[in-house]
Amino acid sequence: MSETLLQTDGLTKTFGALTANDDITLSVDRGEIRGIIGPNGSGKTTFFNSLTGFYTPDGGTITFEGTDITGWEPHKIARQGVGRTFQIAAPFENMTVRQNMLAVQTPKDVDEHERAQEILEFLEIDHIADDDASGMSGGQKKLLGLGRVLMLDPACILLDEPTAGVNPALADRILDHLRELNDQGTTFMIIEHDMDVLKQIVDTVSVLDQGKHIVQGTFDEVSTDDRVREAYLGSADDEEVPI
Amino acid sequence: MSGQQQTRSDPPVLRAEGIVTGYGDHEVIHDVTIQSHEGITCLFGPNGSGKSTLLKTLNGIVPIWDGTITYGDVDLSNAKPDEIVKEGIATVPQGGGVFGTLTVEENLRVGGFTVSDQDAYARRREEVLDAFPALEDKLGDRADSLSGGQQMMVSLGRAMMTGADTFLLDEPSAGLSPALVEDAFELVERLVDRGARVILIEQNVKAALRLADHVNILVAGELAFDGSPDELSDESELMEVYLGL
Amino acid sequence: MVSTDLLAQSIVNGLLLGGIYVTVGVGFALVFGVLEIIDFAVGEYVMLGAFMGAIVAPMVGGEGLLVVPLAFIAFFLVGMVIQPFLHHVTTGDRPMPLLMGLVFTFGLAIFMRGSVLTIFGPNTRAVPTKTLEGGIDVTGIGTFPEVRVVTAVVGVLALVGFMYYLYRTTGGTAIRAIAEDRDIARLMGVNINRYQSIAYGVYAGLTATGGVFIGLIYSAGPGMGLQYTAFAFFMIVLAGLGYLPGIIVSGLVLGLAQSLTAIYIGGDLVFFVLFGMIYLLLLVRPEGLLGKGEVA
Amino acid sequence: MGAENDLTVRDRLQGLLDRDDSHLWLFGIGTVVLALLPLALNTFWTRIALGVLLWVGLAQSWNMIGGYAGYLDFGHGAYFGVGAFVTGIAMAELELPFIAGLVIAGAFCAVLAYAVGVPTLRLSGAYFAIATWAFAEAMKELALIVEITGGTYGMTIPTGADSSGIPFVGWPDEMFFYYLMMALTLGTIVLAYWLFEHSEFGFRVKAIRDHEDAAQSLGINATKIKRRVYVLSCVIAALFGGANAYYITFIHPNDVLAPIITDQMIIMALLGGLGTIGGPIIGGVLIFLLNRMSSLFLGSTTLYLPLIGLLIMVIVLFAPSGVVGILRGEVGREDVKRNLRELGEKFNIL
Amino acid sequence: MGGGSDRGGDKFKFGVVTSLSGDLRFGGEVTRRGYDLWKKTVNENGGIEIDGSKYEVELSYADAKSDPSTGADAASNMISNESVDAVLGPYSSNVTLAVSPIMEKNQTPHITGSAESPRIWEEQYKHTFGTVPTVTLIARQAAEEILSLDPAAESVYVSGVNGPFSKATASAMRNAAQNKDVEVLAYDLNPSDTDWTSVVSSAKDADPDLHFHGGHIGSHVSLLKAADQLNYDPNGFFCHYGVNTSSFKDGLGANAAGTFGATVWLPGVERTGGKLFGSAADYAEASQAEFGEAPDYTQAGSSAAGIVYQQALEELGAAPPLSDSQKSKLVSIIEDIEVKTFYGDVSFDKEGDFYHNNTSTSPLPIQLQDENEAVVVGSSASASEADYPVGK
Ligand SMILES: Nc1ncnc2c1ncn2[C@@H]1O[C@H](COP(=O)(O)OP(=O)(O)OP(=O)(O)O)[C@@H](O)[C@H]1O
Ligand SMILES: Nc1ncnc2c1ncn2[C@@H]1O[C@H](COP(=O)(O)OP(=O)(O)OP(=O)(O)O)[C@@H](O)[C@H]1O
Ligand SMILES: [Mg+2]
Ligand SMILES: [Mg+2]
Repeated sequence: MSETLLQTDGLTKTFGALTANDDITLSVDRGEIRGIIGPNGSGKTTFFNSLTGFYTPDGGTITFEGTDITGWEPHKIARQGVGRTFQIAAPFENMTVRQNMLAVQTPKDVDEHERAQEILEFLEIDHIADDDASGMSGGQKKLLGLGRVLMLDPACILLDEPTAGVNPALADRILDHLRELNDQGTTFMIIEHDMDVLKQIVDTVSVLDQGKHIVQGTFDEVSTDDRVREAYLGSADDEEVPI
Repeated sequence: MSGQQQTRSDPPVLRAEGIVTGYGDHEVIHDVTIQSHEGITCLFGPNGSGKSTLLKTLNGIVPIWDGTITYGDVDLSNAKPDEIVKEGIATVPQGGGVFGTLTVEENLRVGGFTVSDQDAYARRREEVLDAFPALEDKLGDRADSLSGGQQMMVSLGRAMMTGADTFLLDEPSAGLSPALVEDAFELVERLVDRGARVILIEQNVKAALRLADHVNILVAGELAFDGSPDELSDESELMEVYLGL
Repeated sequence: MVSTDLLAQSIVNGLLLGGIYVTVGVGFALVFGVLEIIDFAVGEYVMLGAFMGAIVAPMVGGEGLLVVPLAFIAFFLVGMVIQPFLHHVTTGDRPMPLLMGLVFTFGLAIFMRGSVLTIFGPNTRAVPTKTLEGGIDVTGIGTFPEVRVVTAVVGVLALVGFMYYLYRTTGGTAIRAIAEDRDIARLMGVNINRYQSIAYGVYAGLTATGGVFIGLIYSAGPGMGLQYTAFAFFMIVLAGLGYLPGIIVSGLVLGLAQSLTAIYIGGDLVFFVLFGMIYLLLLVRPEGLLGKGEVA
Repeated sequence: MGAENDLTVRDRLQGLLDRDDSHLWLFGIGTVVLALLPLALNTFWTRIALGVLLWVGLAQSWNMIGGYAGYLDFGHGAYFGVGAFVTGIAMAELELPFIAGLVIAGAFCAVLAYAVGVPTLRLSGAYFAIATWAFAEAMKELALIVEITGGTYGMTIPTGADSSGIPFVGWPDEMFFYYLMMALTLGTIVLAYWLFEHSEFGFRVKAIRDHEDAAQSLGINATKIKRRVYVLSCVIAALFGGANAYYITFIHPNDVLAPIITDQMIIMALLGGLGTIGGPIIGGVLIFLLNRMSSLFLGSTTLYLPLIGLLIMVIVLFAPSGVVGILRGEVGREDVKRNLRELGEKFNIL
Repeated sequence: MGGGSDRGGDKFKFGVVTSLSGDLRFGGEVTRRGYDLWKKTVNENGGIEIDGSKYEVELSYADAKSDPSTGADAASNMISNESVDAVLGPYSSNVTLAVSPIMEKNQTPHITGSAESPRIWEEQYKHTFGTVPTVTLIARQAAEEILSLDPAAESVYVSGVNGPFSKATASAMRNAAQNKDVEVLAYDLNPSDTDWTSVVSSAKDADPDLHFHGGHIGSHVSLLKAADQLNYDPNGFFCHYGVNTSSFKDGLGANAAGTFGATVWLPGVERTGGKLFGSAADYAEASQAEFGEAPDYTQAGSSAAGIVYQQALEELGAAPPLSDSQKSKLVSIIEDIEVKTFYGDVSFDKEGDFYHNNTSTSPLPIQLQDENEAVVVGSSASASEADYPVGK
């Protein structure tokens, strides 16, 4: 029996008249890779923002490792063990790549410099460690985002479209890294539009539509679900899943 | 005036020859030659290889250090973006780049900025709404309230308003859900059906390859491949290393 | 005992004072919100306008009002010429381009103020008018100073005109598009140099025009600009950044607060109360009085 | 003087600058030079050097919150002024020695800055800038109407052998203040270097500046860190305010709480180079000297004012990365040409 | 330190620290004219006579920018680098209060021809002197005379700027009214750049016979304009300082006429006269010739400060440059000096609240009349008839 790591119960977030997250109940097990999909504007990023404390939910609770973290400030949630990346890469532009890593509030007992070096090597961006972060290409910025969150050493990492705009060859490498980390015990939630990518990596997929959590299941279950095909994949009449 | 309502006839060739450029002292593009072929010319390459930069030399945002850019027999080397638009070359920037605080109607109006003839303007607006009927209801809405796919329609429609016959598209499908990715590519095809030429940057290589009439691969600021999709399929190493295929 | 006459009069005073602030705030809101220029020289355009009034009015028969159109045209042209410099320092590969604009206009302000002081000396000068003298007594309400009434009307008209231009014309739409993304606006064929220059020229012209009126109301002196610079900044945040119509509200609120404080709380407390109020309002309503500003 | 000779000197200097420990060298040499300087200067030049130190320190203190943390504090001068008045009140009303007054001023401003920082740092961008500006103006007005500051008559600070609180130093004169200012300024620079350039704390501060959300998602407590930087930078300004008050002996709200105090700090930091240690130093030296020298030596004309204005504009136009850029030699003939060409293009307005 | 003689020794060198820019630039400009005119006239006469030889006068200027720190540095520069023999003082009391301690430290004499705030004299600086009587005296005495005009005022509204000089002025005006048993309807202080319609509205509501206002010229202009705009029309306005300056007249235009002011000197007054310029009228003529502008009392007081130095140096009898001990001696001489000038008899108090202030020149109430010419009104022998109630 696997252990529940992160759980939301009736999570709701509204912006004026718009309900961006509507009563979302969902749980993720330790060691799982969970895909989150849904049409543009269905509330995926909002969901992540609520989970990580950037939005205060209008209703519902968030539980992480048995602790109720609803309404906590972002840095506390991060220190508790929920890390994330951003849909739009957010490097600290006026610092070097290494300084980006060192800025992270790491757990007390680790040697930050050593750890930063290890991670940069792991992600194969150690050769630009002392260059300015602003000069990196789009894909490298995504890798740096991942590297920074690894410095935190969180139990659970939320990734918002880690491969969007990334060259397929590089995307493959990112996926390899994720799998490796997952083998070492890290739990992931991944927002991703690329079905190819999802198929390769996720254990289960949750689907949001208009703020609601409509379906959950394995990739195959979800990709053949009629509601998903209609709301998301867009070609319910096609035989093939479009890629 | 060129570029005015003569889309049906084959548009002139946009050709960049021996382009060298970069930012500050940092050279990004090293002597690259590409041109707009009939239909869709795809531009692939790793992140940071200079695709967007090359495109921006074509639309005048990034000045070139060396080389020439011609459109038919018009020399456009280091011409200003507004002059280039008037020649009939329109851009859909990376991420769509709609003016979020403007309404859809106003986005179209800015697109038709260079069109002084009221009739031509009205006609073109009709064409855009024909192509994207979904926009009709949204004309008065702020563009940033639209979904990603709708925003892409606005961006394409806005580019069409300029009356261009050559389109430069920078990753129009990025960040879109699979249904919208399809829509986006359909829209691109529709442009071509209208007789336009398109230069298309894409990371969604598989889908883009299905449409491509010609392929360029840019690696580290140099052209690694220039040929038809069929020729590309012979280059398995290129395909694997740079396109992940 | 509060006299109702005095209360009515102080409300009139406050509203008309607000009208003065509106004339200064309108153009500034445009350059800040739309061109994203933090212009420290705003008060100096007021000063230059007032000075132009003082110097030119005697040449046109001692009528300051005749200087108004001249000041607009003259400073429209000045603004057109200054804008390319500002554009240059706020773009390109500079670190913190926006702040470089701030320093540049700070230098510009010192230059303008210092030049006027050096050329014309420190004296205060009147901007004469024969048309707008004294006030109109309205029984039961109070006295309406003619020149202040005209000023307030001009301020509000300018705002309406601006709004019309920005939201109803293609040129105005282009300016708003530039505000969002200069490069993409260029890709739509907009000559951004031209439209930014127009916007800045209109701002400079309008602010200097406001200066002529302020000269008519008070007088012209080389150091008068500073306080208007401060007020222009305060007004646009109270209005809500990027929300033009808010300028009327913030102007009137500031004017009324100033007038009522002076009469009912104490003249020496005016600015303490005013600035304290601005500070607290920002803490409570960071998106401006009407809550319609962009949160930066 | 041969050009070749020049070159080698410059090369050697460049070599020194390029070394990893160059800042240590520079700092060491600088400290020694500064310490010996008053021995070579007359009273007036000592005062000028003292003024330079004061303003370098103030610009550096602004740079902490404005440059490193990215919060444009338009009201920083308030702490300079409040520090001056608290020191003055402690000395004049409570008859405490200067050192005690200075400590009280620091403590008072720490509390004030904390109380102000908590609500104000929730604002950002222009809202923060203008809220702090309004706050500073309110403080000035307050000082003008309450009695304890002397109101609009200002306050004269007691001087005399026993007022400093430091044994062995008699009548406080320029030397005393010079070394006091030197200690404060070097202390500020060392602190700024150590905190912002040499520790994780500094990376976190910059991380918040560059992308506050991302920083928080990485476990950085942005609220706390911003507050610390704000309080620290304000306390430093207050200490300079207190020291300057005792030095100048007469303080008035219109002078020590004037908005121009803040403006100068900002311009110095910006022109020198924001968010660097060297920027405020260079900006402070340059702007202070320019300002003070021109008003003292250009006699009975105010022509220097427009010239200073012009000079600031020209620097911004041609030295994109501030005066630091000029010193680094980024403003060669080619750069100026390119700059002019690009500027020319922006005149294409028809 | 200080007073070194590394400069040419054939001239007396004076440092002038005054505010040519900043808030108090009007007054600074006026003092500059006063000092310049004195220098020019002395030098035209060949200079200051010491033991039969004449030494010309040289002025070295610095702009204090109305800023005490700058003023203090300027003073220090005068002593350390310029090696001046003496200093002519700043305009503005704040700068004076920062400069005076420097003069004490360096034991260099310092006369200000303009600062009027009583604060300066309270500090009892040994080396600082002032030729213009403190405003406490000027404003009070002038106010009392204006209150005596017929028909005698029964009520007065006192307003003023909340600044060191202005507040002292307004408070002196209030004291005058209280002394004369006239009802003070309000004592209304405001920031200098406030909008004066509030004050005018309150005053109009209170309906006083007279309106007194203490401030600098800019605030007078704004106040009187607001009064005009709001149809506020008491029997008269009394504004101090500066109703007979060009800045006031230019600022108000036609509305300037009728305003009362105070002065200690006018071109038309009869003074004992004497040294350098002869009569007040001669001085005015010289000023007109030099600057095309009639002098006011600040300018006259500044020129008089020069004359005091001239007299004191002659008494000292030492050729330039002065040594430290000669400077100290010069201070003692100035302390005891009595000199008759076009400006009036100048001597300095030796004790009390007005220590080192020249309180012997008596104040005069004035009114701007036809063609904006200021005339003395009130009870003095040379007084003209006041236009009172004004415009009625
Ligand atoms: N801060 C906000 N204020 C107001 N509306 C918001 C805000 N953030 C998100 N929204 C709205 O909430 C809805 C959900 O947005 P969200 O960004 O979560 O979608 P998404 O699923 O991540 O879409 P995409 O796949 O395009 O990234 C959208 O309609 C969006 O406009
Ligand atoms: N404005 C700029 N200033 C400085 N360097 C830049 C700028 N824009 C791009 N670069 C650099 O130029 C190189 C090419 O960037 P470009 O954006 O053209 O790449 P790309 O091929 O479009 O990448 P991607 O697929 O990630 O969009 C990169 O190294 C990038 O860091
Ligand atoms: Mg999203
Ligand atoms: Mg790109």
